[in-house]
Amino acid sequence: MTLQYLELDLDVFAGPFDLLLTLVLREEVDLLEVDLAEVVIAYIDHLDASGELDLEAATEFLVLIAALLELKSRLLLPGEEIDEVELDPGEAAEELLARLLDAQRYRSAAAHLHARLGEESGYRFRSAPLPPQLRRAPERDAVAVYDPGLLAAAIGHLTTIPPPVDVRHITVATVTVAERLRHLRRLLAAGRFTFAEALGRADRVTIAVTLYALLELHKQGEATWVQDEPFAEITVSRPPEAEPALRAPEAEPAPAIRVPVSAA
Amino acid sequence: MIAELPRTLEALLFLSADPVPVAALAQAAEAEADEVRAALQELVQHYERDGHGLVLRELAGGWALSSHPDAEPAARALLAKPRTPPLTAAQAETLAIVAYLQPVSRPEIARIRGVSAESAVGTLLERGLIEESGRSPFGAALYRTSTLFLALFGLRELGELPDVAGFDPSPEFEHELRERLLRAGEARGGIAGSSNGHG
Amino acid sequence: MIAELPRTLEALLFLSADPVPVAALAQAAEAEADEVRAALQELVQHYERDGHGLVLRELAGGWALSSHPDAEPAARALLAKPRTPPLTAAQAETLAIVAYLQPVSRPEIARIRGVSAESAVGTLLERGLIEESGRSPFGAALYRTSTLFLALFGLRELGELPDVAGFDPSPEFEHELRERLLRAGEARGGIAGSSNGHG
Repeated sequence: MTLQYLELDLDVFAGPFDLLLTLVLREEVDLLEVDLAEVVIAYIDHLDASGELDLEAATEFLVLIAALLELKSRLLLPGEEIDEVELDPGEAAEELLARLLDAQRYRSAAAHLHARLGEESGYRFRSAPLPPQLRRAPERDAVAVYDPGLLAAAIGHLTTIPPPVDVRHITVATVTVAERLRHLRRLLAAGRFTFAEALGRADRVTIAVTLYALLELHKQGEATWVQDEPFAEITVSRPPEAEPALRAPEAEPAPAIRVPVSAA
Repeated sequence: MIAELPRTLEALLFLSADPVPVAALAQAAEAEADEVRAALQELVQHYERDGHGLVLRELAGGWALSSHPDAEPAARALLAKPRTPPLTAAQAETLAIVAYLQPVSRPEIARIRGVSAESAVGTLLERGLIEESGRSPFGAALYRTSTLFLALFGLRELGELPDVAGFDPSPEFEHELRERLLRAGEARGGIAGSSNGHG
Repeated sequence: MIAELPRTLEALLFLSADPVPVAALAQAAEAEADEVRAALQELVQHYERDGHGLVLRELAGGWALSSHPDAEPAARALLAKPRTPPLTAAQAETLAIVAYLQPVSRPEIARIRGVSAESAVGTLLERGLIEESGRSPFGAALYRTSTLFLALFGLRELGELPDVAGFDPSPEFEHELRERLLRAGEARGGIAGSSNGHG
């Protein structure tokens, strides 16, 4: 069987299911008044009576009843969704008319206020600070409200010569790559060294500049290094051929790095 | 000759930037409210009789001195600005909606005006004509008119605003609007019909 | 009955916070200076004769309306709020400098504090805690503390000012203190300068 043979007998509709669908979609039957539970019960009764389950028809029914439920729930929901419900042209016009009349009412009231403000504009109010004698505590009945210790503390604070400001954190620009290159070459001259030894207790920017300098040495073929595993100690040494050369190393050229910190 | 109480009240109102309620005047001048009211009436009459350049009026829940409108051209020449800049149409409409429907939220104002009320509400707040007055159940700020509004519009209280029903559009206006809407609706229906035909 | 010109002048002076020169009044009211002077005299007499709560006076910068001194107690009751809010750090520093070094000029206060003292000096003057006390050889106004200052700090005389915290009093106390304060101030000013340079 197909759904068109599903006969319904509801409060607001009596007839085949597919006719109900058509009427709902044409808005000739108000979906809000259709008891969808009754439709479902009618369908189940129908299944019971026929004694067989047509899968295709059942699927179609589920899809349709779900669509109807969604449509109905949207109609029932207040708020923004209501705007999406299409009013019939008559209703829409009435709603719009009411709003326009309301707006017109307050436009007239606005004209009245505007005129009223104009009439009143000749009445000016005084706006001046209070005379000085009213701005102070009267001397006659002045009572001690302040602690003289406040003044002593303030003057004590002012007599304190502030310690020289620690500006080390903003003098980092004085660390140059050239300087760090000299430092590393000195260490290299004495043999191998670890990167940690090269740094000592340097600050972050010095560490970074030292690293640039080391990469520069590698690029120039003056140094090579060994690191056994990530984050392990880096041992820096002269490359095996150890020519004091200006040639570029063939293997694994170090990336060219432009050093922004006054390498020049 | 002016009596002591009205003379004191004159000085108090001269010094006060805002309208002062009778109770506050009575307390400051150490007099009864009735005496204060009588003294204020005496001052009002004196100003009128002698033709002073000042006007004493009951405004915004209190009493306030102001300059006489006759002196406005000279005041404008001396002070080089109007007392209150005029309102734009949008500001006046928004103010009217707040005045009559207060407390009212911004979305409600926008719904009635049919356009956003952001800028007008902001300006009216800035000029101190309206002020916040709590929140709606949905969390929107609600607005009401301020005491300054009453003072600048020469009102003793909100009740002095004319009945809003007086601003109802005329039946002719409504009829004409309805006609226009119906014609517009038919035109739209025709377009919808033809586009359906194509679809 | 007051004539038109004095009535207009009354309105103008009512609206003006500061004294208005005769020339400005004449221009605004479209009258001659002599007429304005005569009209002002008429108003002065009217106020006196009728016993108004307002006083019309010629001050340094021109003519000004003010409230009658008789009304001051009532005005205080209505308008004067306790003007003794807690002092800000800038006000306390400025007041301390004036208290310990008086008389002292504004530029000197600024040098000691390392920042401008404009606003703090203004507030302290307005609250009556400090007052002008002549001029320095360079023409700068000098300031000293007032008797109100003593009352509000519960001091009978300046000698009761507490010893400076962390400072060892000596015979040349004041001279040394001034030197010390200026050195510290310059050190602070120097810091401000150098940090500006980096910023």
